[in-house]
Amino acid sequence: MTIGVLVDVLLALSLVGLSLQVVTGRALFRDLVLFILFGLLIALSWARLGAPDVALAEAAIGAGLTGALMLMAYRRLAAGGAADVSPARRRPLLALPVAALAGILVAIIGLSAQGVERVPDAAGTLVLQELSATGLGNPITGVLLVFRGLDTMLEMAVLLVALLGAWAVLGAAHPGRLHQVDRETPLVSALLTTVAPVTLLIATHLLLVGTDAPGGAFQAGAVLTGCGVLLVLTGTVRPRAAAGLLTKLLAIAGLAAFALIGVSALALGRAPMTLPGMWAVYLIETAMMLSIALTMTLLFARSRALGPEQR
Amino acid sequence: MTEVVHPLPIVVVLVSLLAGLAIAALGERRQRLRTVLNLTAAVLKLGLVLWIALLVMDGVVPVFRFPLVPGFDLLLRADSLSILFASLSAVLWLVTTVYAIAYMEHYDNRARFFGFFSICVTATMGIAMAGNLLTFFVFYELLTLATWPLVVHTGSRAALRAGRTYLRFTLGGSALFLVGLIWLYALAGTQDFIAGGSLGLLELDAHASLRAIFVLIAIGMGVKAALVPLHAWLPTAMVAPAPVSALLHAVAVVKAGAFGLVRLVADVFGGGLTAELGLGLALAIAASFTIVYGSVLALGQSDLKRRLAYSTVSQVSYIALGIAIGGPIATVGGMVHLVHQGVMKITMFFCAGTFATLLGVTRIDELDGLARRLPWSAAAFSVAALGMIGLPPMAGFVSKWYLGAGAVAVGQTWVVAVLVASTLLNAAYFLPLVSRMWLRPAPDRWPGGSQPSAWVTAGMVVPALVTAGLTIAFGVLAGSTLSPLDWAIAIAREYVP
Amino acid sequence: MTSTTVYLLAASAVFGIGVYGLIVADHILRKLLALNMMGSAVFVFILTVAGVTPEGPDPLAQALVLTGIVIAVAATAFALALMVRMFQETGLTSLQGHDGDD
Amino acid sequence: MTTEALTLLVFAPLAGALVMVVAPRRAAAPIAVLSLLTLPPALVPLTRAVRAGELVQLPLAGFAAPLGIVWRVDALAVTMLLLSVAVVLLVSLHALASFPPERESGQRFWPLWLILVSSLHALFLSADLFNLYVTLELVTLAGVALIAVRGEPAAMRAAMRYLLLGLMASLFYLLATALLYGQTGTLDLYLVGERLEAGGLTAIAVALMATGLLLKAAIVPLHVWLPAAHGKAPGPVSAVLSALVVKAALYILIRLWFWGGGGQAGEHAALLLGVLGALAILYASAAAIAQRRLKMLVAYSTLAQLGYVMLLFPLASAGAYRAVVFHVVAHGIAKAAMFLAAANLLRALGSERLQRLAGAGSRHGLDVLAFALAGVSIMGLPPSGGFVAKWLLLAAAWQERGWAWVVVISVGSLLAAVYVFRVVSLAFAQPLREPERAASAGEEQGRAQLTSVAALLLAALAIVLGLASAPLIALIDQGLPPGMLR
Amino acid sequence: MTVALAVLLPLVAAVLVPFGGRVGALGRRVAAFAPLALLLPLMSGERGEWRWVLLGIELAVDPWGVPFVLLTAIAWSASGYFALRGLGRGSWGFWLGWSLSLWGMVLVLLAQNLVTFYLGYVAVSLSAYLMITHARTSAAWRAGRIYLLLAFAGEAAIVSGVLVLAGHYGNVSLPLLATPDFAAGVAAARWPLFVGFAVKLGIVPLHVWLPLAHPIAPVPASAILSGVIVKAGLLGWLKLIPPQGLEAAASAPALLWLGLATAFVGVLLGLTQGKLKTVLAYSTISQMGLVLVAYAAYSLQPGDARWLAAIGLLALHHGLTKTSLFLAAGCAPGASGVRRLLLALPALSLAAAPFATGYLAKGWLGRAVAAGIDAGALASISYTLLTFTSAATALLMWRLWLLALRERDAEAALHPAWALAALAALTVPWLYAGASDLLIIPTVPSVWAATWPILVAGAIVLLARVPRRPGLTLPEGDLVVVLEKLASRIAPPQLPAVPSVPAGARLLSTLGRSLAGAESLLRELPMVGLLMLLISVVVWLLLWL
Repeated sequence: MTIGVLVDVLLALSLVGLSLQVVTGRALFRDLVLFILFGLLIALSWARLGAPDVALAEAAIGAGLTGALMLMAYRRLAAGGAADVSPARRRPLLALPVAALAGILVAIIGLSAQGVERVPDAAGTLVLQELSATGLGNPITGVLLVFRGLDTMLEMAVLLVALLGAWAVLGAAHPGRLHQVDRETPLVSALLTTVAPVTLLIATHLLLVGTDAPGGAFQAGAVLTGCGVLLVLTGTVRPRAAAGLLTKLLAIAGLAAFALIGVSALALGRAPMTLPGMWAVYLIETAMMLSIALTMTLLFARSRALGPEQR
Repeated sequence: MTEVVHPLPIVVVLVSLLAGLAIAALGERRQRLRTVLNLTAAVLKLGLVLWIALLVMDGVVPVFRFPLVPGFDLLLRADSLSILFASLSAVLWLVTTVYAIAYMEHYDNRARFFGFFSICVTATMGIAMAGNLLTFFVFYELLTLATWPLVVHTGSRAALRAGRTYLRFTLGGSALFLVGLIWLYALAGTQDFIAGGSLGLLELDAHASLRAIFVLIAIGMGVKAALVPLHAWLPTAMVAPAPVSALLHAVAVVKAGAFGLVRLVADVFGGGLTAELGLGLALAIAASFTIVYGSVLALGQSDLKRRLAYSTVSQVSYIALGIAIGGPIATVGGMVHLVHQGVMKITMFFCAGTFATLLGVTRIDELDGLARRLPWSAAAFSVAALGMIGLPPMAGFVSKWYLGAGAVAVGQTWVVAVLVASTLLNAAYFLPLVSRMWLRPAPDRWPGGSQPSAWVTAGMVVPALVTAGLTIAFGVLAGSTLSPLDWAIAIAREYVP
Repeated sequence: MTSTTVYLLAASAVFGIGVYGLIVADHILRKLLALNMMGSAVFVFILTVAGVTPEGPDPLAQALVLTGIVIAVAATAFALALMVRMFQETGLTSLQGHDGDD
Repeated sequence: MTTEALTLLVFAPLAGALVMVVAPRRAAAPIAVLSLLTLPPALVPLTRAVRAGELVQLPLAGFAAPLGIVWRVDALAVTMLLLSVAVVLLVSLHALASFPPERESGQRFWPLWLILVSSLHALFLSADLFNLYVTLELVTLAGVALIAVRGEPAAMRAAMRYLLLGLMASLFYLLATALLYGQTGTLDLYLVGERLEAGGLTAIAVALMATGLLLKAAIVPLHVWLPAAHGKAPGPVSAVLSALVVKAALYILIRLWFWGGGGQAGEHAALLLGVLGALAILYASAAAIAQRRLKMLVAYSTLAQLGYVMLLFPLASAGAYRAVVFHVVAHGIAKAAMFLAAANLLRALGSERLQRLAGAGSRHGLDVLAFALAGVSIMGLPPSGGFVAKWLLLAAAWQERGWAWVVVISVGSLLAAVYVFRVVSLAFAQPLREPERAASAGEEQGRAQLTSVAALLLAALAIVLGLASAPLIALIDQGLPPGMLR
Repeated sequence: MTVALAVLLPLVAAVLVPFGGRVGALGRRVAAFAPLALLLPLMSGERGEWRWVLLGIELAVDPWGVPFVLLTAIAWSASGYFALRGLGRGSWGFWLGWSLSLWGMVLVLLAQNLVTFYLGYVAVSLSAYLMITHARTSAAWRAGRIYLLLAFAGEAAIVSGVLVLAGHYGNVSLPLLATPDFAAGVAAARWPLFVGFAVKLGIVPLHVWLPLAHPIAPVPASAILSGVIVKAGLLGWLKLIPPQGLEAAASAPALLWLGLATAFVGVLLGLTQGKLKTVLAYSTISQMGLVLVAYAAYSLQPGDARWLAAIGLLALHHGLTKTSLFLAAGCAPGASGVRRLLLALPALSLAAAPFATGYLAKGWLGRAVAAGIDAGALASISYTLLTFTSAATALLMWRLWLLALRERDAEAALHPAWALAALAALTVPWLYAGASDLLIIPTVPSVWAATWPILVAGAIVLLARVPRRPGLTLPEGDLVVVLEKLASRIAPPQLPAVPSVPAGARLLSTLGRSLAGAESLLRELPMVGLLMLLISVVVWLLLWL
């Protein structure tokens, strides 16, 4: 057993331990924090497994963004005075059989998955073989945009549905009643002035390298979302009641660009979802990044639109 | 007999369907147009049926075929047996429509009522012309669905309860019917109706299965034909308006069941196979039991319509009895009773409805002296009652004659005892009514009723007189060409050469 | 025992724990936490089960996981929005009890 | 032609949704109508090709199976698409009135609605396990959002429950996908079917996937979420959820089982699925009878009707396949009609308590008629699509000597009669009081009539399906699963 | 044409009588004298055949049927003439019954096939009810009920027999039934038909309706009921179960004893009665016993047309005589000497006094029985007993006489119809006998044989001093009263039974009600399902085994 494996084992054990804590814990806020920790450890595992793209995405989205959304929701509940009204009740009659069954399931899955042997001509191998034809250096981006573009496009649709759905259930309540960090606090203003441009830069970088190296629209979008979240939290931008045309356009940009280009292939006599060239990759990636960022920020802010503070 | 592809069968079916839809769509207020439409459709249908009858008399069997489910066509085929039932329905429908227009004068939701009324005749026509069991089943179910709204028309608690009971029985029966149908299909494939039975030709060596199939389908039919103990819905359904009762009892529902039994025995299994499987005797016993049981129960009813209902239970089984006994003569008896029971029973229900509407008379002990107020209706009722008892020269006698003689001819003499018992019981529960109406003094005040216009009164009395006239005519003129009897004999010749 | 196996087993375990949490937990937020952990476990599982190519983990699997993560966050975001609105309307953060169907 | 047709089926509604998000309100209605009206023409070349015996395949972006995603259209897919387009068009007619696109409610509703349609079509076209996952998620999310679109508390609770369970089911499915990919190295369903070998791994994969799908399809006892979700959703949404969305999960299950090698799980599993179906039929029918709210009753009826589909697994014959697919279509149409009618009655009466229905027959005749006609099909009475389906299923069960199934089917349709007639007879009952609401304005009245017409059209279609079943059955027969002989 | 006229005239009358005014009056006249139209086919000898009516109608006068036709034509028209007085517009029910029963009687008389006969028979039976209940009193209702009950009991037996015959031969031509080829079917139908017709004839113990119905009906109706309509039963025997072959001969003794018993029982019961018409009714029962004796004797030599003619003669004699006696009962027979004479002569004739028509008819009866005794088929004592029936009849006539003397209401006018009927009773049988070679030339032994029973009766009257009032009075209808009491004990009438249902039927209705209780249980949902399944399973099982 090498050191690496030992680290892996420790990591795995912590994952299991954390998840147990989260599930069985009593204090919701603490468990939320533990969940974010869990996300970070997962990201670490990704890195250990040699999947930097995923690690990046997990850190930014799985742990960061999800965690932020959860915390925000928790605060909203707490503001309504109901955060911890229902600590996990002990219901052994339910819990014990569920636990037993889940355990059995885990055992079956774990044991049978041991037997999996990699198929030599698996689709993943084919991806590597066919990658050169696409002009992309990063096989993952190749899969996401070229080989299985439809998945990605529909994923953008999922995002749009989440946004539209959230708008639909937004209700008549005033969009923003957040407890806001005081912008005049020195630290905050410093943060704002430095972090915002930096994140923008990182996002652009991630987007651009994504074609050849770890990174891409998702990660870039997540980073950009972080910036947006910050702006919202500091009140630099404020939620608005009605979405303007720009907001809407940005929200659909990723999906629209992908769909438009995907369909336009028909005009060229190609199969739909065929990308006409690298420009299309960049265009789609950019549009997706913007859409993701805007969508997630809006979801975070629970609002239809964002804009500078109005006097 | 040559089969010719012809649109007439489907046209006949569609005429009333379209009329029904149009009537329902017209809405409540267009009363005059509705009446015109009703009568036009009824007359048109009668004309079309006569047209088909003429074709059939020329030896042409019009056929309309349309694929329904794989292996089974929606087959409409107007053979002579179809014509027997179809012409009965068409004639009685016209009469009932006239009656119903008058009777329903003060009811709500008439557009709905007449809409379903017409759809009902659609189903009946489809049943008459069905060329195979599946087609039969389709229209059989349509009939259930179309009659249910009529039964619950008033929407009262009792009506709804009756509707529920009706559905329990009919849908339960049809479930078994369907299973039998499927089984038959699995066993023998597609089976179109053939005179003399299609199954007999196959020489299947599956007697147990065939028996089971017969029983299943016969239960399905037996529910509508009100074979005891599947009859309990019928008396409950009496809460419906009188034209509906007339319809249920005389033309559509019970008759459809009885007609189905005829088809099942004569056209699917065939008399020979039915007898060979021992099913004829079983059915005959069931029918006989029903005949006696229904009559005994009728005797215990003090409500006029309920008494009539139990009488129907008893009378309709004559048809099943005739077909179950087998042999040429009894078959004629069964088939001709299809028509005869129709005209007789519809007369009685018309009259019962008239009594209730005009005088508020619904109970038997309220009938005293009624003939003084409504002599024509009372006369019609009496004629029908005497016919029911089977007294010559009414139509009922002819049926009884053929049934009894047919049973004796094939050695089933015990059937005569059943017929005699039924005759006695019929007399016991009908004659007192006749006697009360004519011979007892009238009360000072009638229980209720309304004083509608002369037209409405005429619309209720004349149809009963017409059918009463038919009751006499079908008996008196039984020996003449084109009488129902003559037609039934012609049919029986096809089946039992 | 390779690290793949370790993560595979861990993923299975977390999946099971997630299922347990999702079913047993009362608070919707906690259910969502469990759900997200289940998701993470499945993603790890995808990668470990798919095996490795000479150039690292199966790229197709990685792409799938990326897609999955975005879908998960989108669904979570919507679920949270729904939860908050529901809380505002009903004051409830749990799905226990009747739906008001008599 | 087929390529364009396929593209249109998915992208037209999607484009409609996107344009509608950004377009001005007054343009919303034309956009919706336009994007939906492109769908029927798209089905023509597909149907024609499939009827000609062709397997329409479209490798997206030009990459064939193991590498890329392939849209594959056989007779089953075309059947589902036909059902989908028919239901969607008529339900949309209802939605045009109940969610006027130019109003706020319509603005929320229509983009989600169109995306739901698009994703359903993508689902029916797809033959890729992961792509199916994505479409399934999309369908679920859009469905949940639509359930909650009016913001009614009860609807939101139902939506929440549906969402949580749906997500869990998706994860089960995804876990199984991972196992299958690991074992076969491909995500293409057909290739998986070819490469899959029997064994523990396959077993657990199929089990997980089936369980996930069963939950999404709300098969008893995994059904708890459905009644409330379908019962509380707005009318058009309930209609499409019951008619199409749950069917989508079953569609995947059938694909997996008979095309994707899932059938290797063996007879016992198939039997279990069948038993669950039987349980669904009996239990849910009984539950439907016990309901006191109209839409809940209809929702339970959906549960019961879904049970029939499950009988395909133990019977596993060409006859059963034909029957079940036909049933899916027949039930889809009838149930959509029923939900629309129920929604109309609910709106008109102001309450969905069954007791309030008394006398509705005379005042809301069209809706009651639509409900009753749809009920005829649900009960499996002729002449209706439901009858043909029941007939085929009974015949198939009989042929396979599945007597128990015969009994279940028969009893199920009797129970269906009980709950359908419970409603219809109440509608015929004498009204308790006259709670006549104030006559609504002309425009509202027009809308109400449009909703009734939509319900009635669907109900009529459910009946017509019984009379014109032959072409559809021929189409279904064209694409029997491999190994099933006609 | 003549046949059609005879058949249709009563129907025309039936249509006319319910109307008021002149139409009704015309109808009543037609109804009263329509029977005379029967004489037309008798003279023309025409056959009427209408195949298209019912199952085929065939009409003709049988070669042996002449006395029956004569009887009907004369007795019925005389009664009709009588009825025209007193029964006007208000009694259209009576007239309807009158016309229809006449119509039926004509059909019965002329029937040449099964359906025709049955049609006529039913018409007679049913429409007689209208005449019986004409009085609308509770006694009339009771009589009507019991009449209907027994009529339908008879009808049940008859329809069974008719259907059996029909099953064998279809709507058979009746004369054929007397031929050997048809013996099998006749044998099969024999007993039900015998019993059925016996009800009409009032053979003991099926006689109970007669003493109730005949007295309660209006006088002319009683006259035809007793004089003519009961003969329909006899016609039934002769037409539908003509005696032929060994089987008939074998049963002849039993029938003979039954006939004698009826003859004596009728008289004995009659002696206990206190009303004129009731006594006459019992007399009819007694006389019908003699008819049965004749039938039994004829059964021994079925081929011998003489005995058949003798039966006809007996019927003719009794019918005319009884008609005149009943008409007498409507005319205060004790009011004047002429009336008493008009009463006494037919009464004596009935007791077979010498030179009277009874002497003629019973002489032939005696010869028939004697022939049977000679052939060794009958016990010799039967002849003696037969002779004693005359004595018994004479006793009964004495009783009648005593009762008649009380009827002195001079207000009741002497109706010419009575006189005519009496005249016919005293002459027509002689004329017929002369025409058909059946004359009995009175000889001293035969006159003595006819006289001594009357003397015996006289002796009994004198010696036993039969009081004016009988020592024992029995209610009218004897047995039926006992039965009614029995029935009412089993099913108490105070129960809310369906009104006007005969006592016996009350039992059935009680049964019906208890079954209705089971019905409501049957309607319940689980029961429905259970039953259907149970039936399927049980039948299925049964068929498997």
